[in-house]
Amino acid sequence: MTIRVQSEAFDMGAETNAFSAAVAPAGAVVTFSGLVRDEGGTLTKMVVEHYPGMTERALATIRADAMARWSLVDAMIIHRYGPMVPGDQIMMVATAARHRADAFAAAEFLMDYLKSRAPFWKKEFGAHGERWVASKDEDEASLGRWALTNPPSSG
Amino acid sequence: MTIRVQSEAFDMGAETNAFSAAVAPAGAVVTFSGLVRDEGGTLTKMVVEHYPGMTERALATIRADAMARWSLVDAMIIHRYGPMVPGDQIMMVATAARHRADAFAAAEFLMDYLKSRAPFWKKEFGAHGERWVASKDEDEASLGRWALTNPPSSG
Amino acid sequence: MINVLYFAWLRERIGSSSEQIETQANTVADLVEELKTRSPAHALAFSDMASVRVAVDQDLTEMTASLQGVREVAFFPPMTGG
Amino acid sequence: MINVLYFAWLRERIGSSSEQIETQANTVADLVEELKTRSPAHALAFSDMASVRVAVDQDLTEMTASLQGVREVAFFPPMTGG
Repeated sequence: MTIRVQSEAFDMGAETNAFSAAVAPAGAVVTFSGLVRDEGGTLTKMVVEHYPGMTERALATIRADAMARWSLVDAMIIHRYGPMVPGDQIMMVATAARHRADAFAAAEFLMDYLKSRAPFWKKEFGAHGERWVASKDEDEASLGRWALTNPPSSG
Repeated sequence: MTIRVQSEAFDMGAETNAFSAAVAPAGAVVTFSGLVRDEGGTLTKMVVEHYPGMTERALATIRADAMARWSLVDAMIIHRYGPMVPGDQIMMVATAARHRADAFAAAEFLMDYLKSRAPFWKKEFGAHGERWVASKDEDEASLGRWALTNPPSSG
Repeated sequence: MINVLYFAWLRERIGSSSEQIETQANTVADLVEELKTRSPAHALAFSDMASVRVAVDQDLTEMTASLQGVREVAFFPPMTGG
Repeated sequence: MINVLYFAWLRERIGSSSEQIETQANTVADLVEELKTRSPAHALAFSDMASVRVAVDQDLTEMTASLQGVREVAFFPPMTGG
């Protein structure tokens, strides 16, 4: 399945192998995985909240946009919600293309949109109490780079 | 080990999991893997030749350049040589950073340099005989983009 | 009848994840003004609208969006996935 | 005495992966001129120098590089790793 939203942990390596095995014409596979950082030992737990229903819709739209924009063989997104501890995989994306430039650009695009356009919210718990992670201005700014540039076709 | 040049197949997923497990401060892991394409069934075999000794030196230099240029927790390169068949993993790189922009940029940098500056040569065998893969002008051109731009620090 | 949902710190400040609202509001902005009168907690949650995002029937939209035929409105802070 | 290595189609055209060469050549370019006289296969392999790259003691360099103190020179086509 190309979009999964789940509370259970997933095996990033096994998912990547399964994805790669199913994309025969592709010469290039790029993955990104987001891990819960330990923040120097001050972070003990992270909880990801999401908006069931809208989450799946938003991720499917982001994936479809990437598939339309670059020459991809496939793209997948897995995102967890619920409680996690440092070192846990929060999410991953994988893209497969004939050429590496497409696979890289599409993976970055998926991440940029997923950060700012998919309904997830992170709360951190640690030595200094709990706090909702603030969105970063630079994440919003990152979206701007996809507006006017043409998708790469070489690589 | 951060640089491996080997004839044996490797388990990309297991390598990625092991790499991710060892980079605790990192929030972002990017991988690239190159697969032997089937070229619509016309390619039956690929043989990668390399220059033992120089290969390891060149890869170590490219990795050190990436580590110096971006804020990375770690970076690894595995590259196979010898005979392979369509669907086989030829090579992989993985980068880990606190911020995703660094991990993405460093992975692309590793790939660009590895394509044109590490002593590997691919020969394809198939329905139409055998041929040495030609280097692509665009691979050489890709190197140019790293000359003058500053490394990203956000993300 | 509109189902109003709250997420993250909006949910915490309001103390509820959803409420059924009988409203004549034409736009999201009108609905927000109505919600602010429901309790001091609502007023606090909506005191800084620069930090509030809205989805109407599960699509991201603007505060000026119409509520014509809408069944679900969700309020939340800027998203922090990935 | 310099150990000269050939890779990929240079190796195939010359029919050998390495040869020990006694030479007085000062630069890689001088060495190439010497090598071209060894056999028609050598002359063919080095007929299009735009397609030949060189490493001296395992570092990529230019045809103008000095051979002073050098032990190993490798010739090969543009690299196609990754």
